[in-house]
Amino acid sequence: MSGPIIRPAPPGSGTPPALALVHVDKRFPGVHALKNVSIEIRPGEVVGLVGENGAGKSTLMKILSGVYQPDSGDIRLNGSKTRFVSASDAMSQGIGMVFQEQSLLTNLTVGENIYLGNEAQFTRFGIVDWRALYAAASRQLAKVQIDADPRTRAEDLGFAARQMVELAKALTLEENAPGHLVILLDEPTSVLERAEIDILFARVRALSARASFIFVSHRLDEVLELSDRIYVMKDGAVVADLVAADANVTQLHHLMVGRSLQAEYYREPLQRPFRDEVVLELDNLSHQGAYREIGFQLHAGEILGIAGVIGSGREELTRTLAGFAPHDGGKLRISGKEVKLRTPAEAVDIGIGYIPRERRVEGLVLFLPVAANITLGDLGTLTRHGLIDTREEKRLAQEWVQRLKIRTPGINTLCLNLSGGNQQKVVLAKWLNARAKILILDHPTRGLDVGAKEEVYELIRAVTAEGVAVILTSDTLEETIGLSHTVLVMRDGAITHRVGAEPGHKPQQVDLIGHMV
Amino acid sequence: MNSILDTFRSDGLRQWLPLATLVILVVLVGAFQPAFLVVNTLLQLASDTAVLFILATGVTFVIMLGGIDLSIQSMASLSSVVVALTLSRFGYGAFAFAFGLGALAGLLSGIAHVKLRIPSFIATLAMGGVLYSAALVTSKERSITLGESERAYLGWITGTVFGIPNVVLIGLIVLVIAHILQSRTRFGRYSAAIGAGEPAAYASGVKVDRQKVIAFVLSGACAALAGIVLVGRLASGSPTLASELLLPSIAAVVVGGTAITGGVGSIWRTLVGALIISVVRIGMTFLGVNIFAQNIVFGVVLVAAVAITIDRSKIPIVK
Amino acid sequence: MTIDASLSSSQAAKPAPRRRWRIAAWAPLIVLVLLCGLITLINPNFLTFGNMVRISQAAMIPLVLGLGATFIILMGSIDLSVEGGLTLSAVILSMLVLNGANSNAFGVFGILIVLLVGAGVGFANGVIHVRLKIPSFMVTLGMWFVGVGAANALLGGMAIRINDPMIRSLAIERFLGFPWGVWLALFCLLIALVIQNYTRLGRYIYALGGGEDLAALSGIPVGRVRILTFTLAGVFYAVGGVLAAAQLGLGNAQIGTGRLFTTVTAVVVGGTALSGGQGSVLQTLVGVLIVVVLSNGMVLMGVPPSVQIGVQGLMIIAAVALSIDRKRMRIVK
Amino acid sequence: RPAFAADKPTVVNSIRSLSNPYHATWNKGGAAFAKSVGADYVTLVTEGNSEKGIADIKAILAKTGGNAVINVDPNDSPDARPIVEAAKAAGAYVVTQWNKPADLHPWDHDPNYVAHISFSGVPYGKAMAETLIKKMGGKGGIVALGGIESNVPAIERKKGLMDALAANPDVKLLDYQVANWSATEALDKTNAWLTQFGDQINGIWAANDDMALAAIEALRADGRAGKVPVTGIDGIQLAVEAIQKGELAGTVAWDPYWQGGMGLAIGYAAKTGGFDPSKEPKEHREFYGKGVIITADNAQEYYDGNIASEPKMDWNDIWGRVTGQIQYD
Ligand SMILES: Nc1ncnc2c1ncn2[C@@H]1O[C@H](COP(=O)(O)OP(=O)(O)OP(=O)(O)O)[C@@H](O)[C@H]1O
Ligand SMILES: Nc1ncnc2c1ncn2[C@@H]1O[C@H](COP(=O)(O)OP(=O)(O)OP(=O)(O)O)[C@@H](O)[C@H]1O
Ligand SMILES: [Mg+2]
Ligand SMILES: [Mg+2]
Repeated sequence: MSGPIIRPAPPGSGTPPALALVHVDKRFPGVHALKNVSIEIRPGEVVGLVGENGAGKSTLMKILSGVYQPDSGDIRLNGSKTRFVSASDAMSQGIGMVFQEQSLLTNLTVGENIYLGNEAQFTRFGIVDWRALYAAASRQLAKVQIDADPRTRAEDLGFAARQMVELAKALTLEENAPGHLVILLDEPTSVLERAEIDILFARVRALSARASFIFVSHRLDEVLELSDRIYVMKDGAVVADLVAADANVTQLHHLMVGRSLQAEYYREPLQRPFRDEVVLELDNLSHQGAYREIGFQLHAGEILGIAGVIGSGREELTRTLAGFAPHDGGKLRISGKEVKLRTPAEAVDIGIGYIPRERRVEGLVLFLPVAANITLGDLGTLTRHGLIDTREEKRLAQEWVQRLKIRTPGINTLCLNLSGGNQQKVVLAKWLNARAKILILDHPTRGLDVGAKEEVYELIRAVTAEGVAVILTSDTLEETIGLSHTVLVMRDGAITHRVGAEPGHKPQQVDLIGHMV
Repeated sequence: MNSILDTFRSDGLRQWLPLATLVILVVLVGAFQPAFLVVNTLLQLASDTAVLFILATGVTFVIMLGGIDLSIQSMASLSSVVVALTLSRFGYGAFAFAFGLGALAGLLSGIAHVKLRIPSFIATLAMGGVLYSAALVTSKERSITLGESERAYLGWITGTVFGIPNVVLIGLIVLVIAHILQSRTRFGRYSAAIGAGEPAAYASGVKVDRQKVIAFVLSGACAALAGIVLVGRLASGSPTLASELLLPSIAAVVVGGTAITGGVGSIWRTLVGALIISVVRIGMTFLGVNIFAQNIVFGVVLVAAVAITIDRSKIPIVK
Repeated sequence: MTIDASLSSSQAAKPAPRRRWRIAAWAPLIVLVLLCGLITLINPNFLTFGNMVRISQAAMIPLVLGLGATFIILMGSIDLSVEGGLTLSAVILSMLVLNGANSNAFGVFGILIVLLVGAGVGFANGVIHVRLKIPSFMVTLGMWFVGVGAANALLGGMAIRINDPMIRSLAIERFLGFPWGVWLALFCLLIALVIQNYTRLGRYIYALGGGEDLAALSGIPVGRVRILTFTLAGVFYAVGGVLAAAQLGLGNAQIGTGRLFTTVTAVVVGGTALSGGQGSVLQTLVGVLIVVVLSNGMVLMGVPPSVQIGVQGLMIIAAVALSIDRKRMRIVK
Repeated sequence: RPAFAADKPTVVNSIRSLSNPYHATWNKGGAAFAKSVGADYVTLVTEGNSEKGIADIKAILAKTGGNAVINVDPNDSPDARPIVEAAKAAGAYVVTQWNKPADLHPWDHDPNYVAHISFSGVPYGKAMAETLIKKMGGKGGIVALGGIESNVPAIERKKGLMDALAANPDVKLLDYQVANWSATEALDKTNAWLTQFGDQINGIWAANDDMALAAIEALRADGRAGKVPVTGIDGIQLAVEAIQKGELAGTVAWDPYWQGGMGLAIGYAAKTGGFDPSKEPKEHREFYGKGVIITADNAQEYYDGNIASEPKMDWNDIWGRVTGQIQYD
């Protein structure tokens, strides 16, 4: 099934597209990722690309940037057929990419990362002039308005800052490649806050004289805001090509998912009052240099959203509750019992599940199959007489794959080969399967398509209805407010505001922002 | 052994490549030297592989987790010395004693590795040194020959059942236990998870340290068992009895197609790897390969074997 | 859908630059100094100039080998062909320069040829590893057998005495009190430092160790870097072979025995992670000195032979435990 | 008919490796003998790995159907028993050298276990120590380099050294270190000694030639080669040359050429009916061979007769170098 193909106005002039795919096909074992896809990007154009998780967006981008080669079909650069044998080949032809998953090398410095593979311009007689390189790197950082020392190691940077560095890295193309550029942005905004998003958008617009962009995002409003034209993908095929000015979110959503957006996106009618039972209680909880004197109660069935900017201490607080960094002051009580969580294992043992932001590092064992990942948090109950009941494991895994609509060739597929959104569903399945009593959700819908988000929201509602308590930190305030019973705002390590968010009495975003900065 | 078949089916043809490599090698040698394909010769080959396989099995547990155990050869030698010294006093208890000692040594290396956060390469290299010294001191630097009465205790190693040498059966028992441990227990699953992605395993609540220590304990115990089997085969103990078995053991693991970086692998692959090593070695003797060329041929064939056996779809980055 | 009026924060992207002085980075050096102090307490002869010279002599070969191995390990690979490359080089050298078995006398050209041989061995490692996608562990293990086997076949088991005065002078003649071989090793260290810190190859080696898939996305010619690095390491092993032949005054097929583990141990003791991406050749220098001083100290402190290896093991554990940077290494394998 | 039923037995030498001159020469002797009788000749190497050594021998037994004569220098003494048992089971004849358990005797495995040949390390270790002490003028300090600690020859040679020292109270053993027969380790140990003892070192005793030659190189780097006397054992070519140059005081030649050939010759004679092992006296079944002490006095002569030219051996003179039955204590 597919939506109507809506044709935009025909191209205005005879200039060939800057970059085009013509009848491109790509298969992976068990997956037909791209089916006869044709798209074109005209000079100076910003093209949005939307589609469900696994629709093939990243695959398409990787073909355009030389990471993958198409099985059949052509790539046309400025009207003439070309081939990209590798990423560096594509780069030398003026095509740069910001990858969906972070691709900075954490053991190198920021400057080294920015010019990785492009040191030649600073090299004389084989010797790299690091001063010149770092000076140039500083200029690149200034473009994205990051004032970090380029000699900082990438691992010492925060998540969002790293994303901006990646952007800076892609923007070096401006100086490094002659002629017209095409810059591919695969979900660059998913970890960014509005301020950085504005910087990014401004940069994109400023460059449009020299460059075309493809912009992938699951935040449809952003796509509408930035793009000139939008392609919609579904199941590996392009199903629509729209002029952004004429399109709206509802329409995009319908094209992607094949049904209309729920009026009640966050399922607010399903929000039930939480119970009286306190499952988690923080009493003056502190961690030096991160947060201090945090106190709140979390009840069974409650969703507690924590809002705050980076550096507000909410990251560290969630890490403490997940067992990564024990608190050093105050008290933490779980089901009335005082505890100190020294390792994630201790947290898991008392029923805490954690969905981390760095999905590919801490969320999933990429090189294990889907089934093994789903059961990893709760192998104990699958074990009979010391042996894992593999039949039961298989059944459970299949059940979760169905319930969460995880798109995978099978439960024995390595998680590595799943699309980002489907990977996130596997992580969620893991904790649902482990019947965690408290779920710590750190950006749980990051990278999920709108449809998948709905499903996740519904799932979160369902588990809270059964008494699971949730602590939520999220990409957007909207999501935080929409889902939560209670919202806490943190700033500089302390709670600055707390507000109830019962259906019908949801707080306004602006009110919260005032307490955040 | 239902799950062995499962393993085969799930990944299709590729899973069979190691075994196919082995079979081809055997047939190749047999084609030139029919005496090689005689049942007795093959049984002999299996017996001669037992010690290598047991050592390699132990180290497979550690390699799966992404570590390495370099102390196995010293442990096996020490175990042989301990058995030889205590057999007359403890009888069968001597075997249990040595076995326990192996587990203990593994426990110590494991603890040194996880608690002091010393790379396993160093921790076990050092432990190997300590064990070697211990073997030298306790044996007074000599090999200890077992007397007639002590040799009576070795029947369970040296005998045969229905014509099958007991060492082969011991190897099979180790295979079955190790296979179950690895494919059907939490320990096995956690090992694979840790080897394939330690931070994610850690965040999922896996007690990483504990699994690592268990792997070293198993490795030490297997090494001790290998030493015990050596005592049976040589009717003696000596501080250098298992010399030069370390690298072949690790090579057996890798030749089977287990990733030296961890996460991907299995015990049956190690079995196939150990057999490939034996077949190549003994095959060269059978074929009368020039003695000066043997090392070269050995090196080349091992590399070629790995080229076939490793599963690159699971090890996309070959380091 | 409302436009997400999300939060803004100016610190959001601003990392706290962390450039504080890390004591942990100096720990191996401190351990080395402590070790020297301990040995001196037990035997004051340790600190004599003569012993410093001898330690430098004992360290020169492990250092040169360690330099090559460091690059490989930084890349996340392993190289077991150290002994193969070294032995083959030493043996070929002994057959090319003035010697007791044939009438060759290629002198300095002999050394150049041997460096080429080393490069060839490394290149073969690299090409097989990269093109056939075989783990470096196995390729280099095979090359170890091949190298030693070839050396053996060349010599037929005999040893060849080296009479070339220039080669011998590496071990015997001195400059500023230290044998020329030590200076050669230091020169190699200098070259390695330049490669590590000031060339693209050096940076790419770190990049590969940090994440090869990501490095490839940045357009680094991953295969070429690997091959080049293995070739480079092969040259270092050949230099090690020249020094070993000079030191023993002969070439035979056993000249490399036992050097692999010393080399890798020294690299790891220096703090370079076997998983790649972390470490440096300077750390390897410290690691080599720790290992060499330890074994020299064993003799000087009169530790009985049969427990030496055990005591040495325990001291290495202590040294590494004291010097490991626990913050940095979340995962230790 | 299967290939192994050749009429002449295959003759097999099993040795540690071919990468050292001692065993390489052994191998040449074996090849010379095989040629003299026109038998197939096979060399096996253990590479220091007992399991490999035994497995290889079993493979040859299987391949030849037992029609083989094996002359083996077992990697470690325990290896001898399974080798002998396997040979007996297959009907092959075996001669062992150097290493075997003290309670394993040829006469308990008649007729297949033909003989065991060894060289008493004690008198020769002692002789070398005495040569050294004489060269030092009867007094001073010495250091000693030993072989792998559990090896029988290493133990015996060390005992010889100790005996000599007991008889020479003016000579002090400054230190004894194990260098595992390895030149590299010997070089490092000697270097450390030069620091520790400096001029107190008046002589160096080494349990084999490789280590002795390495010690000389350490001395050379210190500018003292030729000034401090050194002795080795084994009689390899480079050692004999070093004696001729005056850098080595002495060595003992076991004549590995003889060992490699004669071990086979004895087994071959038994296998082909030349004699019945079970009828031979014990001193022909477990005997010490004869070593040749080489010093500056006879180095040239030895060099000309054994190294410059292929040695001439009478392979029929099988008991020619018997110097008495081996004694175990
Ligand atoms: N390397 C691979 N091997 C096998 N299958 C793959 C591989 N990469 C992607 N796929 C499959 O191809 C399909 C398209 O994946 P792709 O990553 O392009 O989706 P996407 O549109 O980017 O999704 P998301 O929004 O979740 O990022 C998915 O079904 C995915 O499982
Ligand atoms: N963020 C992290 N990611 C990965 N590993 C980590 C992280 N933080 C710490 N580690 C290390 O990983 C290892 C995990 O071991 P863990 O503490 O879970 O086992 P354990 O619970 O101590 O086992 P046991 O109960 O037997 O002591 C530890 O060595 C720990 O230091
Ligand atoms: Mg994607
Ligand atoms: Mg713990």
